[in-house]
Amino acid sequence: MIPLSHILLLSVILFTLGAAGFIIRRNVITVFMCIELMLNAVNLAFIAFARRLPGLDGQLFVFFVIVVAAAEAAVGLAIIVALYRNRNSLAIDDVDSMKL
Amino acid sequence: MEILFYIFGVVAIVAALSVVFQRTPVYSALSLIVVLAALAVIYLLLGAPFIAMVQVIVYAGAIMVLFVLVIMLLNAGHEGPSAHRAKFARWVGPPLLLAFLVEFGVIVWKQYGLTGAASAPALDASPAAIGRLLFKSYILPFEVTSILILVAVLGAVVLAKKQL
Amino acid sequence: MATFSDTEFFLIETVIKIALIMFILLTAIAYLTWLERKVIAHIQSRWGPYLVGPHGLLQPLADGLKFMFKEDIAPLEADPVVYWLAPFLAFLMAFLSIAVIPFGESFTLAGHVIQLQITDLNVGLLFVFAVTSLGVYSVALAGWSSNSKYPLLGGLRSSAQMISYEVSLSLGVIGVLMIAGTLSLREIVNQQAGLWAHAGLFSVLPRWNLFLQPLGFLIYFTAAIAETNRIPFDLPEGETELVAGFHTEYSSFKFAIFFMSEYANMVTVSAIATLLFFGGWLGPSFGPYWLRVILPVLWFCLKLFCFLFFYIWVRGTLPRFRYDQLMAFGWKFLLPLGLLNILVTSFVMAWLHS
Amino acid sequence: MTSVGSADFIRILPELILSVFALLVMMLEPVTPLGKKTVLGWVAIAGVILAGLASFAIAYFPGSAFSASISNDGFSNYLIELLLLIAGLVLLGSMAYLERDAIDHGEFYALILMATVGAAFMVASTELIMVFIGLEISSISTYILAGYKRGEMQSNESSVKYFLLGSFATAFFLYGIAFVYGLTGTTNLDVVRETLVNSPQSASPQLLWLAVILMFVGLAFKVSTVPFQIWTPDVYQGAPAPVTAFLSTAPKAAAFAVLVRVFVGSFDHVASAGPVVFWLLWISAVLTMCLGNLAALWQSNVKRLLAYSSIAHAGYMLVGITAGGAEGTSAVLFYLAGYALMNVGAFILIAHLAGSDERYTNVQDFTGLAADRPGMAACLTVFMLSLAGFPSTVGFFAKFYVFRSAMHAHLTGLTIIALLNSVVSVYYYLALVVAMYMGEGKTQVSESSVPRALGFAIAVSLLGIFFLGLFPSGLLRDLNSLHVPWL
Repeated sequence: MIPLSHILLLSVILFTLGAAGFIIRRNVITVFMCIELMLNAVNLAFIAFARRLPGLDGQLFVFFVIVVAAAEAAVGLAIIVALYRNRNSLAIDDVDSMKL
Repeated sequence: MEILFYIFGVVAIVAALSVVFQRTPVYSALSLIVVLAALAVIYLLLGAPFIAMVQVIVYAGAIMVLFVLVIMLLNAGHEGPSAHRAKFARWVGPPLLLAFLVEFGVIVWKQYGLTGAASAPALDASPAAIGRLLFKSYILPFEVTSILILVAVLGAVVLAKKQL
Repeated sequence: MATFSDTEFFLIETVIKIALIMFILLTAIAYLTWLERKVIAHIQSRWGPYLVGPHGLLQPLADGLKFMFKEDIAPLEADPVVYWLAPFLAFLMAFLSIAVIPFGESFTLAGHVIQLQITDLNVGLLFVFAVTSLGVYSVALAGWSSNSKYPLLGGLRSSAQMISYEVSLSLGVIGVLMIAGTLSLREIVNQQAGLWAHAGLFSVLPRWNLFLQPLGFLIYFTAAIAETNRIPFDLPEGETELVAGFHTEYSSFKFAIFFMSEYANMVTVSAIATLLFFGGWLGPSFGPYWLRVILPVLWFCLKLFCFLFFYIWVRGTLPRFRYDQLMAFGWKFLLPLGLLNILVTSFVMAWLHS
Repeated sequence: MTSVGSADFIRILPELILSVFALLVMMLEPVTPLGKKTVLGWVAIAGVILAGLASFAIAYFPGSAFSASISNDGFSNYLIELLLLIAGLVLLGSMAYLERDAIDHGEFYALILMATVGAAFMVASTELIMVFIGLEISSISTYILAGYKRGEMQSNESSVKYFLLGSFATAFFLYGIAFVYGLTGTTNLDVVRETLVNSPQSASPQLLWLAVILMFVGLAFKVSTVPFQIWTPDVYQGAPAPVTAFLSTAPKAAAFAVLVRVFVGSFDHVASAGPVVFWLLWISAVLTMCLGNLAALWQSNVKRLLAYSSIAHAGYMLVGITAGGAEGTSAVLFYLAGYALMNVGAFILIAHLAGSDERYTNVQDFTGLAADRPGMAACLTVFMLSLAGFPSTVGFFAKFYVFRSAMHAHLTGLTIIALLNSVVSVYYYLALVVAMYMGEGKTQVSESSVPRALGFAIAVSLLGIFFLGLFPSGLLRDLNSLHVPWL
């Protein structure tokens, strides 16, 4: 059988990569995709734990997370489209009309 | 079967690296789809066939399509070098995250060890079993997500439509 | 005769099955193009292919050779990786879903039970949907990577159409799933065995789901035509507006791959329709053992053929929709109808159970 | 356990009524003639009032619902009423604003209602997955609301920033939930507490700490504590002012409720997690108060100033949560009510004063307002004084109770830091007042008379501020006697 720690490590690596991407990427869409990567890491953790614990609850949580991710994607991409209409750019550095 | 986990785990990590380090958004999106597919296979191996399919149908087949469509629509091209001064977070963030990763890894390792198998008595994870649980114990979250989806639909229309 | 262990046997069996099915499918697709040209020609009072071989029977071969040896032209500005990837993705997705489609009952050979199906998943139908939903990428990416105006528009249109109709497609089959209570295709077919009992005059009819879910079938098949981008829903390729849609910039072998995947998709959705609504391979079965193995496969192929013929017939008869009409039809008519079907089905089922 | 009965539905009646009215508003939108869209606002307010009545009624049916995922107790009831108050005031304050700036009405009201539904589910649920879904409903609605002026650059930017950082935070929160689930096998907060208290060996302490920290990071983004406050100023400044009034209070109140339920309710009782929770809260309380107040000193934009002030207030509330226990909890709940009244009042008044398309939001635009419009200047002054914590306003007692609870919990150092901070904060609140009364020259802000609905909302918040400022003991007594199992 696959050790739980290996699955969790995979999950943590994906989560960290997503978080790192969130910080270093500059394109809004890529940044958003990094968030999706993080959510997937969470899902993997849920599935891994669901394997170890009695009951299917962990699998159901993944189901809910996927639904939420879909809702978030719809709204997020709409926001990004509106951003592009206003500025003709997707670079996150350009989102700076308000400064200290 | 275990070997499949490691193969697809490596695929997922490589593809995730590619999501983060590709400079063209379409390549990032394609890499993310690879991650999703690899995870779907891993879910299958971990005894979650229904979730694996939902992952492919909803995540890879609908959400990521939306991403790809938006990228195509906005013609998001190559990401240039940062025009602004190097942001503080960009220098501090990755080392912090690396520390987090190592810390987390060590703790997980300590807790579950090298060999602590991720197995419980084989569960009936068929769609029927999931459905039963969903409509009995989790009926409220299930119903409430419909409000969430309604909000999302409303929001997409409000924000993206040129004229209401 | 050497004896094999179970694992070895399983491996060999699977490889042989895959090879055989691929071969048959590719041939079938080749001849489907011939059939299409012939039928359309006859509908339009023409001869169709006639010169290469008797009744043009060797025409598909000639076409294949032509595609193989034609010069492969790629646009200069095309994205190199994705431009290559798209057709192969289309091909992969089109042929992957065949893996879970059962086409006959099982038989025993040298003490091993052999199922006429590459693999039997308990979420078989979901697998088909999963793979079909990934098919959108090939279209979207082909359109984008060509870096040209018409393919991009065609790709956008086509992917929007495909994801829109996917919803109705799945809504159409949910009625059947509610009745069957399983997602395994083999199981669903087995539940349709026999004739209707206590149905008076209708007792001669087989117990196909079609009679329980006529609306579901109509929704499914309408959506399936749109999903495979066929007339009257072939807007993505509307020649008059978009040249040839997403594959305008593709030529020679890569074009052939797109072409083949389209036909493979037709076969897949027809096969699903057969399995879910028309009792799959079930039919009169008699005679010696080998005949009882062969006959179901024959019934299955026959039913499949009827669907494919219907596809071609529709193409020869109906005009093309306008794009906004197509989207309105999908979202404002087919989708509510699908929901209504589910609602009615669930009410009837609840009533019968109580 | 698993079957759903009418009692289950009664216990979520306020949320149900709000959802129905949100749908009603959306359905009435297309049939309402163009000039009469404010009617929809009144429909929404009717929904809020009905939901309020329902929440008073369900106080008589305490207990859990839907497989123990919803708890209808004094805590959730109070917070739902508070959320409804916020929603009502914001709705009243936004009708004239939408009319003036020619913004679409229907969806706006529906989104406010849905955001309130989400927040209400957050405060009422004891199941982390339900908390998560409520959080997402309220967050996604507010992302949309922040970018509601879709053609306007600042509104759009506000929405982009809020969305990206909000989703980022949600991922952390969710990862925390995953680990809590992995360690305890459940996501029900009560069961989590029992499992961890009864068998502390079942979970490795380090992994538990990580879970706690991850969940804290997620919630800290929502309540904007340092260092997770970076989005706050931009988002508050860019969003339409009535929306800012809403998102600086309602989601914050809900997130604080979850913080209390999770950290005071569940993890504080766990021996191995208690100290981690304590120091997390302690450090972020100090950082948040200091940074919020210091940064506010340099602000010239009123919305931005109030954004930093709201960060500082989050810091004060964290002091109460750090103190913990029944006293800390009731102090925080009291604070939330006061904070909501003054912040909503201030933002909707500023929304009015700022003129069409919010042209005048700088402090110097308000110079000499007292001479021109003495009534409005007086109202704004009261809000500022209350935010600063002057006696006889609710701000004073809010701070007083929180600091008192901290003293009782022997957090002398924290209390002193908090006191120093509130002294500093007086400076920037008074700067605005000084500008209004003593500034030379004519005011830029030249808005016509106050619309009736807005006037009513402001009157309600002023009344609340003075009532709670003069007679705080009644509410506090009620809050002290909340019957919650985990206190």
